[in-house]
Amino acid sequence: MFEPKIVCFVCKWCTSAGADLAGTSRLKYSPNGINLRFMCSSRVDPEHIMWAFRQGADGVLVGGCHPGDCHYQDGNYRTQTRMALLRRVLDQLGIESSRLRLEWISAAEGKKFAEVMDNFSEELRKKGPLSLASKEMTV
Amino acid sequence: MKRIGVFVCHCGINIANTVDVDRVVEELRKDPRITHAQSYIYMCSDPGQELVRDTIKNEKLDAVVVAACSPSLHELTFRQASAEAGLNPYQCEIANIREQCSWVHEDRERATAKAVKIIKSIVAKTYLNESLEPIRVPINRRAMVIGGGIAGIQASLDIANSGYEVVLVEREPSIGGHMAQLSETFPTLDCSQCILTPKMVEVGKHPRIKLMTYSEVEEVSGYVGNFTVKIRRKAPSVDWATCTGCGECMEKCPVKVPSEFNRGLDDRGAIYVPFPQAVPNKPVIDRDNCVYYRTGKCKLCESTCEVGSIRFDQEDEIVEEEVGAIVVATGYETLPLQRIAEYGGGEVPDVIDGLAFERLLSASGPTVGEVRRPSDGKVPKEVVFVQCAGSRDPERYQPYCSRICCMYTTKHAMLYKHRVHDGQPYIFYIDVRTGGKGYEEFYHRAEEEEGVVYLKGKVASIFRDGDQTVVWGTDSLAGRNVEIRADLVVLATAVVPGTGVQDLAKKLKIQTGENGFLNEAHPKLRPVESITAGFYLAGCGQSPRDIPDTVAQASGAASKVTALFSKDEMEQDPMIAAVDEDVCGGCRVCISVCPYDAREYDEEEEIAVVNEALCEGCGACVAACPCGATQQSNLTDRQILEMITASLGEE
Amino acid sequence: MTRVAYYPGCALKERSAHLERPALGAAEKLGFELDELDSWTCCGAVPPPSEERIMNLVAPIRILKDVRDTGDEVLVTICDFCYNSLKRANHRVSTSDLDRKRVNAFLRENQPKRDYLPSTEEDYRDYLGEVQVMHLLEYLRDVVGFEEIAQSRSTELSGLRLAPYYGCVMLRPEDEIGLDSVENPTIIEDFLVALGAETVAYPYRTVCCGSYLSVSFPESSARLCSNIISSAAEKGADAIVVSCPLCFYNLDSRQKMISELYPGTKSIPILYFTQVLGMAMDLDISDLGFDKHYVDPEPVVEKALGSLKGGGSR
Amino acid sequence: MAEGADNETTPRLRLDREKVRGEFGKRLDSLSEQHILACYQCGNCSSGCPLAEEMDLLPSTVMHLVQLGQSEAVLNSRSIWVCASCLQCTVRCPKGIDIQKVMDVLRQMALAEGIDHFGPDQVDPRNAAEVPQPGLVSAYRKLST
Ligand SMILES: Cc1cc2nc3c(=O)[nH]c(=O)nc-3n(C[C@H](O)[C@H](O)[C@H](O)COP(=O)(O)OP(=O)(O)OC[C@H]3O[C@@H](n4cnc5c(N)ncnc54)[C@H](O)[C@@H]3O)c2cc1C
Ligand SMILES: Cc1cc2nc3c(=O)[nH]c(=O)nc-3n(C[C@H](O)[C@H](O)[C@H](O)COP(=O)(O)OP(=O)(O)OC[C@H]3O[C@@H](n4cnc5c(N)ncnc54)[C@H](O)[C@@H]3O)c2cc1C
Ligand code: SF4
Ligand code: SF4
Ligand code: SF4
Ligand code: SF4
Ligand code: SF4
Ligand code: SF4
Ligand code: SF4
Ligand code: SF4
Repeated sequence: MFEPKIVCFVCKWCTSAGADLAGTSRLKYSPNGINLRFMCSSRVDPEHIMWAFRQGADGVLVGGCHPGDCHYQDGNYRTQTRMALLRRVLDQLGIESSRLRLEWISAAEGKKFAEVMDNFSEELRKKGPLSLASKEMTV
Repeated sequence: MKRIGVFVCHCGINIANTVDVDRVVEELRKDPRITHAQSYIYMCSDPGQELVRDTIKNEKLDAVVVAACSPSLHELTFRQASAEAGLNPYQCEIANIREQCSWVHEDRERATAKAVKIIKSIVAKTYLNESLEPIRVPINRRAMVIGGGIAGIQASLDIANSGYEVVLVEREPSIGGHMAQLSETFPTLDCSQCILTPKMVEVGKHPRIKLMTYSEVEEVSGYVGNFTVKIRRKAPSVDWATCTGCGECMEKCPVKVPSEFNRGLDDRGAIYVPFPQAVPNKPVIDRDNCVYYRTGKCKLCESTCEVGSIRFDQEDEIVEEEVGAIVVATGYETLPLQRIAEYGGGEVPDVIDGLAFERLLSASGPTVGEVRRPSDGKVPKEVVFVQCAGSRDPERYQPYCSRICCMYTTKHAMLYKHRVHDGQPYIFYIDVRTGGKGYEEFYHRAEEEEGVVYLKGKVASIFRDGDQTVVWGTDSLAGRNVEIRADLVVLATAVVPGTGVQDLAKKLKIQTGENGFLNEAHPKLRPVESITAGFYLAGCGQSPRDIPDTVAQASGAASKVTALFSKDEMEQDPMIAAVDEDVCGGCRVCISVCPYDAREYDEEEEIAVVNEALCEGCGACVAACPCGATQQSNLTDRQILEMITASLGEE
Repeated sequence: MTRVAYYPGCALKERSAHLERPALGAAEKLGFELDELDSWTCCGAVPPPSEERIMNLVAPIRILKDVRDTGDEVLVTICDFCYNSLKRANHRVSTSDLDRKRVNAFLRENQPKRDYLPSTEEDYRDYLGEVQVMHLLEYLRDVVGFEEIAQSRSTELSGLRLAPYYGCVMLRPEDEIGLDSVENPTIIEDFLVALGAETVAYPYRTVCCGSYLSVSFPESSARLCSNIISSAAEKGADAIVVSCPLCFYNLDSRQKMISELYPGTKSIPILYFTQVLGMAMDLDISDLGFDKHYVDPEPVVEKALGSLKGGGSR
Repeated sequence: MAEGADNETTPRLRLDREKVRGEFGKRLDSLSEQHILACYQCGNCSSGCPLAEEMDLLPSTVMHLVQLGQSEAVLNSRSIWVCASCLQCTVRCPKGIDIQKVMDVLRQMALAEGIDHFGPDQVDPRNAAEVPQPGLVSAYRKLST
């Protein structure tokens, strides 16, 4: 069966801590994603996401703190705007924008992290691999 | 070539049961960038750390990756171990294969593959890591306190008594804040002035406290440890250096304006001290109301003053103070009666607010402590108190609970009973909140011993009828609407942030919440710090609270300040933004995104620069920079791209 | 044989004789005698407060003073109502100076002529609350001891599932009665277990049966009793065990009305604790007064004793 | 009480100090030896009262109205007669108020004012012949003058 590859950009304070909680709670979820831990989701540059798709990612998750909870005040709002813009570009490039997910997952939401990973993996499984044609376009 | 060693932890069975650790090591050994790879049963144990140290030395490693549990657990452990072996600690990184791999997966095959990818992505990053030094910032061990209520007074005294200098900036002519207005304080009913005045005097005389009343903060620049604050010292029109505080001038002044301190229950002159126990006890001229300033004639005060201290031509002064930490203790105001139309909108003379009632109860107040109503000076026999006036009403007024009014209303009813034995107090309430030591007992006393009538329900309207003030409310416990023809009505108006706090917060670059109160860094774990380093919070400026809580928080803020001052310099994480001068085009996008104002524009070089002391390392500017001129130390774009590639593994 | 002063109260002499008779018999088997006072009056039964404050104390205190004057230190009573009024009056006299003075002043002036008591005014000694008022259950627990009872019983009541019912006045108010915890009493349970029976837990054991509302609002009492009975029955009780004549009446005789008003309610026998004791002590079944029941206790008695030994209910 | 006449109205209660701290409360306090003002309306008395379902005013409401000096309302209530004196409220009141005793005093006051009267004549004679004496004695003492 096709197993999608997912790159997860997670902030240190919320989403990565949430993923840690999923671990200490021994929740089980699909091992399709690899977490890359940044200080803040606002460090994520659209360039990084494009690169991930080009390098073979079938999906990208950006995880940050809930609005208002950003450790750096309003970093996540910036992320939100950037992601919205990027989605439009993705669609133009023929990459379904649903392959990019933005989720607010707090340090207390281990369960949510697991659910998101399962749910996103399943969705991408259904979608199938990101086609090469579109990968070419992003180059 | 950089020599990297990778240590894979079994964590007993915690990792090894799901991740085939031996296979992981085997895979890693195939990677040409990895010099050394091995596993060990418990990396964090003493022998585990010893292994890291020995290997660093024996294998001459330049960097280390420990694949183990979450970095939040042992990053520090292994960075220290690396440092002990002579490695720069920032050359040590953690790959999380426990919380984010072995514990959350069951398929051994896939978990093992994932662990390899996780480790390789960290190796990719580490390969490009630079050796960094923590940023050291010197600390100016001198504090500023803004606001001279009980919060500011307590914080100033605590800091000054710890041996540091304090600049206390108060907007009004005297310190004291609202506590100076209170009569007796719950739940012990000690006289507010009696416990406050000695502290005010102590502030006034303290050799390490520089008191600046009638002053406001104009501008703040700098960062934690090194602030420069510009303060406007408003002209009191009196030379305080020579003024003896004799008060003759005030006697002579022909002007009568309602006294703010006494909540308009009596008058003061244009030259005045707010209250007799003021510190400093020196008058100011209220230029808006002074006859001389308005018409050019009068100067009665000047001719009265024997020492010649009146200075009509005195001008505001701007002074600069250098401090390392700032405590914000700006306190509160109460919702104006005018805002509450259904309760008379401030038009019904015998409807007053809680602070006015405090003045009526106060022995030093306009009625010398006798309860007399404003309209005709009669002693009121039926007094209605209305709690939650403008609080807990998200639709029309303030959404939050003001937290102190339940208790002070109970106190008011009780003190009223002490003054007017045959009078009857009624309290309309939604809940009676008594969450403090001795508070519930205080409430019971009011009900049981003082015979206060408690009516659960809101008051619908208040209006005047003859010389009475009619209150229409409900008694939800009886299931009946009620009417009381009162002689006096006291509203427990909502506690709101002090005026001008928003402006001040902007100047300080600290945050306010949706209700305008100052925001703490974390409501539970960092309640006395602002999110911005170097700013501390105390008192009602943060949220409504009573005196015990205010004082406790002020002492908490003071101890945070003294903790900061216990060091000569601060160490800060060096993973911050840096600009490549050659690449920067000077577009200033970074300046607009930085939440900490750490980005400045260098006019001369026409590039943007980073203030290392202010940068918190969020990376927002790095992602925003259109030409890649800004990079984050040890998390550069190149590192990130390498990490992405490594995390995706080979096809 | 140990002897202890005993106050029966009006109910036990007539309508509730089957509460008293087994008690007297069982006491004898347990080696003590319930020695009825030579002369006694009504205990006053939950009188309302009056302006003079002490009128409601006069009857019980006169009784207690007589007990003291005859040289007794303990007074046992069986009926919960008598127990409540005697014990509360005693508590009041021991704790309130004013009430003590007043009631003694009154009694001094209105001393009844009793040939067996000294009658001159000079001989009047203030009653200070010296007598200890004990419920028979309390006496069995604290003086005789439930263990002793367990050893002396002749019949094992094993297999019998009994629901203790405390009602209201046996335990309340706690600070004045102090017989057992008002929220979680165990004295009847412990007593029944000592007799070898099983007890049934159900939530209504301390909820009032309606007491004297039986007189003024019988339907109210019926409603309350239907709750109690249904709850006990649902938990599989063979019978409910009571110690108060009014409880007995409301729970037993009211079952007629209950079955009319609440047709679903199961019928369940009501037993006095003394009857259960009597069975365990092998008293003659005809002395247990099972004929005074509205709901026939035969099935329980049979379950307890195997077969009906002699006599039996109607 | 909504079933009453269609045009029955409940006017605003007029509260004043004569009413709320007048003779009624004082007399009640003194007769019952309770301090009614200690009640803080927790409702514990009501929640445990086995007769609450049959009362027009919950025991705690009776206490509240007494605190407000509303003698008419309580003395004319059904609740004071329905109370079985079971003492459940009394043992549970967190403020140590003997509510049962207050009920007793209210009954006495009502009887004294001739408000409600329950006499031996109202007892079903068959009932009277069977009810144990303490029941009869209590009923007569509490419910009649
Ligand atoms: C009617 C009433 C009765 C109360 N009774 C009691 C009681 O009995 N017991 C009790 O514990 N609590 C009581 N409280 C609460 C008590 O008043 C507060 O807890 C306490 O005063 C808070 O002190 P503070 O220093 O935080 O604020 P404040 O007293 O408001 O002091 C703030 C100070 O900061 C100054 N300031 C504001 N903005 C600036 C600026 N921009 N620059 C410089 N200075 C500035 C103000 O002029 C003021 O002097 C009562 C409150 C009210 C309203
Ligand atoms: C059910 C419940 C829910 C709560 N929910 C919240 C919530 O949602 N939000 C919130 O802000 N607060 C909540 N709280 C309150 C919160 O638990 C407390 O505010 C907080 O835990 C108090 O911390 P503490 O350190 O003062 O006391 P504790 O947590 O009790 O710590 C005291 C420590 O001292 C140790 N100790 C005691 N005596 C000695 C001794 N003689 N020698 C050595 N050690 C000793 C104890 O073992 C203990 O470890 C909740 C409380 C409860 C009961
Ligand atoms: S380093 Fe972490 S994973 Fe390894 S043994 Fe210690 S706790 Fe477990
Ligand atoms: S200004 Fe002059 S008159 Fe006024 S208080 Fe000062 S010394 Fe006295
Ligand atoms: S000059 Fe102004 S302050 Fe001085 S006395 Fe006249 S009005 Fe008052
Ligand atoms: S403290 Fe009491 S009176 Fe004040 S807002 Fe809160 S509930 Fe209302
Ligand atoms: S990394 Fe964040 S805090 Fe630092 S300069 Fe950039 S935006 Fe400001
Ligand atoms: S965003 Fe980049 S290019 Fe623009 S000023 Fe900042 S560092 Fe320079
Ligand atoms: S004594 Fe009366 S009011 Fe109290 S619980 Fe019993 S029935 Fe209810
Ligand atoms: S239990 Fe006591 S305090 Fe509570 S409502 Fe009843 S009388 Fe009042």
